[in-house]
Amino acid sequence: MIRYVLKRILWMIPIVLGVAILVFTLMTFCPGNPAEIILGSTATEDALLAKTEELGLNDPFLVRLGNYLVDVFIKRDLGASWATNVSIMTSIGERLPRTLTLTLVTLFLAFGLGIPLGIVAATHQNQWQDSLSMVFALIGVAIPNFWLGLMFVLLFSVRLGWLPSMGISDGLKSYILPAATAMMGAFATCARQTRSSMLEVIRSDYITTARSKGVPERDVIVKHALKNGLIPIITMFGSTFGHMLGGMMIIETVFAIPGMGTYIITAVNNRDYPVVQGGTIFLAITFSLCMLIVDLLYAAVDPRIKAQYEGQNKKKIKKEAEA
Amino acid sequence: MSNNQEFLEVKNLVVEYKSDGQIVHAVNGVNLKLGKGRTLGLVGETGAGKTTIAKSILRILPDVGCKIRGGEVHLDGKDLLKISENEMRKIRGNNISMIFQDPMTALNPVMRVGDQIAEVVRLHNDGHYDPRKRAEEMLEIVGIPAERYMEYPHQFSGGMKQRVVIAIALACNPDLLLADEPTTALDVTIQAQVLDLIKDLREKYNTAMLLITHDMGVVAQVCDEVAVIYAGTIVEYGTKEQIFDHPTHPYTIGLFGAIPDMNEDEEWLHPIDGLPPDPTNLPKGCPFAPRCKYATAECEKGPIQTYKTADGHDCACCHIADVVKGGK
Amino acid sequence: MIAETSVQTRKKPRKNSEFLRVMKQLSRNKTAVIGLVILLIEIVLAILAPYIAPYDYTEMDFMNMFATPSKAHLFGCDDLGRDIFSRILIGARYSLSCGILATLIGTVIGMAIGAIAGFFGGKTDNIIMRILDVIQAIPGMVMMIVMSAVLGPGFINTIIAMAFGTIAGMARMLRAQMLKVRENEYIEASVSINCSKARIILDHLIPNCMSPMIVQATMGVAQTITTASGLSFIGLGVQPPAPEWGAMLSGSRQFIRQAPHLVIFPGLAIAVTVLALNMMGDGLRDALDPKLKN
Amino acid sequence: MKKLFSILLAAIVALALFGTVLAAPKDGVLDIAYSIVPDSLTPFRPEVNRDAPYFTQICESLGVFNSDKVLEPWLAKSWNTDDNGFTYTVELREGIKDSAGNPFTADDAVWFIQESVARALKPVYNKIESVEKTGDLTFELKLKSNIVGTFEKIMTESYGITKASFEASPDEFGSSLVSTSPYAVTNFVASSEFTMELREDYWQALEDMPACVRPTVAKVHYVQIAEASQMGIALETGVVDMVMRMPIATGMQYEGNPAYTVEKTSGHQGYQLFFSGADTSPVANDQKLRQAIAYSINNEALIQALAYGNGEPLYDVHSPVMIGYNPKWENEENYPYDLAKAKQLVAESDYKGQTLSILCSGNGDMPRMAQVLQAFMMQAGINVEINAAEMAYIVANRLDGTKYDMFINTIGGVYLADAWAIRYDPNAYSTGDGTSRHDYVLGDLLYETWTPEGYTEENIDKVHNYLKESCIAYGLYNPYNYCAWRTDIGLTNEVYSVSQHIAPTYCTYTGL
Repeated sequence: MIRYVLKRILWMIPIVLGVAILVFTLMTFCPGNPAEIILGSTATEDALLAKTEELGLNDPFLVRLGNYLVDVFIKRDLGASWATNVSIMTSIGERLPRTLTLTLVTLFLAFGLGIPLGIVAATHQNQWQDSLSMVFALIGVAIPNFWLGLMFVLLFSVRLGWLPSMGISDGLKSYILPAATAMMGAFATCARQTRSSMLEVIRSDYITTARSKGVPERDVIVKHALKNGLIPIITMFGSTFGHMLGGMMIIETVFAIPGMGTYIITAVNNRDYPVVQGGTIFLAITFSLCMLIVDLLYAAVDPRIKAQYEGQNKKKIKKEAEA
Repeated sequence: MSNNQEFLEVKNLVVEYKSDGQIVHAVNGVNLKLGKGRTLGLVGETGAGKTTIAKSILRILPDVGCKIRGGEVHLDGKDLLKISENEMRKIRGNNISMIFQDPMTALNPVMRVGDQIAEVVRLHNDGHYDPRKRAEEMLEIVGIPAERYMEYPHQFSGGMKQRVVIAIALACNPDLLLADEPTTALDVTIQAQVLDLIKDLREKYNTAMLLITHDMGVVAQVCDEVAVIYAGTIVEYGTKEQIFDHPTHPYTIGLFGAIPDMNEDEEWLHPIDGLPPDPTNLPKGCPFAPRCKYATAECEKGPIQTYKTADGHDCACCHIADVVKGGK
Repeated sequence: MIAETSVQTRKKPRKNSEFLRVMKQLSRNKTAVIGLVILLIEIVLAILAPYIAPYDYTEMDFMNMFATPSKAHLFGCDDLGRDIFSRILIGARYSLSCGILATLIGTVIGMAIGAIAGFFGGKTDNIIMRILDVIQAIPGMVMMIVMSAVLGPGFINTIIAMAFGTIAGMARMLRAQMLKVRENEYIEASVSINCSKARIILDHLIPNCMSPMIVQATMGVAQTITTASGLSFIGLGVQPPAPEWGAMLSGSRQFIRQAPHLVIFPGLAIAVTVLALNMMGDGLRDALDPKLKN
Repeated sequence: MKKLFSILLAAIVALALFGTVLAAPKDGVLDIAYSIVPDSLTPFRPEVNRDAPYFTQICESLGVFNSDKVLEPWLAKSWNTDDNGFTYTVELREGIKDSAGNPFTADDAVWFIQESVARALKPVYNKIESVEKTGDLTFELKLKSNIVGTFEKIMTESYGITKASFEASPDEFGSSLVSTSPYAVTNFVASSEFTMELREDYWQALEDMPACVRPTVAKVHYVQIAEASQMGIALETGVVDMVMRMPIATGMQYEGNPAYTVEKTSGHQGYQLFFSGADTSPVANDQKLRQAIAYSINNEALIQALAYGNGEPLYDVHSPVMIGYNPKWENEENYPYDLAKAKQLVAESDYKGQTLSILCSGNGDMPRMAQVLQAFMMQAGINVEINAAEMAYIVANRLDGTKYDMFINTIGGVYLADAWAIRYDPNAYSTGDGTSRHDYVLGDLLYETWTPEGYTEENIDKVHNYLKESCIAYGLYNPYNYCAWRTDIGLTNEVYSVSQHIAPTYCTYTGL
């Protein structure tokens, strides 16, 4: 198991390297001279030339790429923002926890509500509970995020005064409304995924076996069916997590949360290459770690997968990682 | 016929379910009787409603669309279809337990095999046994070393899994065992072992058994009585000897014709022509009539009565005389 | 993603009768039919939009700014006094074509990549999969924003950026399907009679992997339409005055309290479309998956 | 299952109930919402966001403009010039110390100016010939030219930062700041919020500060709110006491509501339409076409559509708030809306139905403005397409007149000459994003105004008239600035900034 984890962590290195190269290349193709954007629209020609030189933008592409990769992977230094000179690690250190908190609260709400709803729908297939749950879930997919967000704010902050409307100064409480807004899509997908995966599991023979043993219906669902139905949900959990890490910019903007999303988007607009690259690399690392956790969760849920990991059978593991 | 008092009695069981908006008549007025410690073989083709009968007795038909339309299931005089779900739950696994057709899928893949056995003990015992000890004991009884308690189903072969299923079924010393084609999914060599195991254990604990199978060989090996089922109705019922020596229903005869007989040097087997009727649209009269060479207009008129041909030998056919004359 | 886990393709090579079977299944599914009908109505409206729109979608009327729905203006008027109903009708052309085209392009390219990886296996597969790993490690929205920045604004560029975002997922899915299908005997049979590789991929493998792809693509269109509104929020996406729904929605969000109808109608348009696509996708999945039949 | 579900629901409801009602806390803190909080505290910053309300509290500068547009000494005690504005001698106050205790002397002032010249973030520093220390508290500033406003701008943009503290900072004050200001930034979250507190050890008595920057509030909290509706919500829920630079549509909601005080002031920049000077553009050498476009624009309708009537037409290309603006221009005709005339001019011009492009920012009101302009021009028979681009694209292409025909921008500055210098100086062609044209006639007129004695009404008039006649740029309209605060904070003794809007940290409050 430990060998498997180590192997997976080693695998992250080429992936992160690939991400670094890809983002670096893409940013190079972005129209606009970063020096011009840093200096603003009133810069003189000389200042521009000097700044361009200072940023190393006159070097050939491969030299710049090489330098960057050496900085990141050998010196382990993401550098400082071109726009603010603040160390990117410091900024990420401040911002990533906020985005992570937001993402985790969102996932907690989405899965905490989505899984029970999906189970209710599956156990009452084709009855009113099922239809109602699925209508609810479909609406969740369809409503645009920020519209719902502002509606929540109007209700819970302005009318009821229960929750802060924006910012992060109230601790975890500040994250509830943004998370409730951001979760709708994931919640709906989760409910639907849970339903279909539970429906499949509920029909399987071992559930009948459990029933024939006299296991109470609640235990049949919770102890026998849910654990088996969890695997696709865990898969979804992983991909949603990754999706959200970088996809929170709208929520972050609406709720004035200074997180990774707004950090990266501002940097893209400012052509602040090191920030875009550093931010993306960090998100990629977080994502890869999260995928590793997801794969370990599989193992925790399903002994067959665990056996594969422990078996150290190269082919099998690869297959699993890709499935 | 056993001289014991009837232990299990199924009367007029009717089960239907819905599929794609159509009603499937799976079981249509089945009557069964089983004495304590006896074995009844339920024989028929795939889709004849055998498994549905067993699941109805245990009341574990799938929730969606499946419905027991009528009938009674008496166990020790108690109508299982009338008691509460909670009471029924106490009977499942305890008084009645079931062995499933496919051991590969019958075990929960994410639960330790030992725990799966212990679970049923824990659910039904009154502090009499330590569930874990009992589970280990059961493993040994079915011929699996107790050390394998902590393993998962995927680490077991098919035959071993079926042994685990049997261990689960017998862990609480049930009075009635519903065995749904317990050997179909297994290799021939293993089939015999498993059958022997069931037989031994059953004799040891004096458990009655409803054995569902389409394999006449198995029936010959294990059963006391036999019920032949076709399209959800019992077409012939009798002791093993009666059925094997004097099959009276054309369908039963057809069944025997479809298995090779080692004693006779036959070039061809004799499969039954045609297909079983569409269960959503059963014929008004004898369901076997369309495939039956004895069929007359009378057969299609209406429900066929059951005739007693000998003590304990019933047959639902209006041409018994012709059939018996016609022989095989 | 949903489809990936629940749809199993264990079918014989697809024939016309298979198509008919699916259509029959689909027509039995009430929600799917409703979804399909809504979508068809929207497509017809989009095609006919210039003829049925009561006003020119760029025509401003400063006397009618923020006008609430009335007989003259069914959905009211926007912040520049333009008829929202007409804008939504014309907007259907942009939103639907944007969603459909982006998904289509992404799916075709993704399938090509996935097919190559899945069929050839070995080194090719390994290299392609590692590249996909890298692309997927970058959060989708970040990728799309960077792509939009590279390509610049505009309708076509937005479509390309969004198409790019769907490639990796599609490629991975097709490959996973192909690995499953490749094991089937009829593929071995084709190999044994010396069918060319391209032929095997095109004639046998891809058709048999299609069903989850179709489901995924249907849901993908919905996703793309939602993403487009996200891009507009950030200031990327189609150019004004093109009344793409997402742009309408995010462009008028500052009036959400004073004139909610500016946000509600384009929001509803998106919601209804996404809903219809999802209903259809669910239905398709059920129809294509023999296991999920009741 | 149902149980589990209801427990979860209950937990969520409980969580929601747990929240306290957000009443406006009377905590002595002035909470202000603004659309931007800087991403760094560095004193060396480009012109972007230069007019944000907080910079005069974060750092002290050598001099400061009061609301009468007069430069007052701040860290500088006095200054004088002997050669008509080419060389200045500046004397600093005694005893200036930053919050780390480092003394601020002529060394630091010279260092700051030299550093600014080297960093070239603000074009004004490019006009410095040399700066030299002449004593502990005196230095000499030599300018390359004596263009009006240059010295004033240098004085207001050179901050009280000591070299020692700056060099001690790991990130050039990116995340924390040491300055001479009476306010210390205590909690800074980049692009989100920051708090400033009056410090005990300020180097002089507050009463000795210039009145226009004399702090009155012990603690000020600035919050960045980008979303318009969230600004209003923050004000209503008591998250903030005041919102500065509120979008007009949001600000209007609070007009006439006694719970809120709304202040409307003339915008200090206004919106301008610049025409491309590149020969490939149909508008570059076609005065009639440009004039036709100007006539086709209905300014009143524009104000109605974009500012809901809360704005004023521009009579010059630039804002009336700028020094040098002449109110008499308001009696002149400035291309009033006249569609017939526009059509006639189009007919007389060389326009042959080409599609002209409008470049503008994709943010804020700009895309809406472009759409309205597009509609106006269409009526005059001119085809227009919009390119609402991100900032980076604009910065990259603003110099390249071949990439657009018209460009909507908003130009600031204290002096009219500031705006002119950036936009129309042919010698600074590379930085002229307005027209990208080499107009030496206009250049000569500009240079006339650039001496202290040349900055006369007559010379300014000439430039104004030339710009108007040639129509190489056209002033669209000037929206009002909205600032709203809760009436119960008891704002009295209003102090205004040079841009004529309220300067909240220098006002007095009775209900904070």
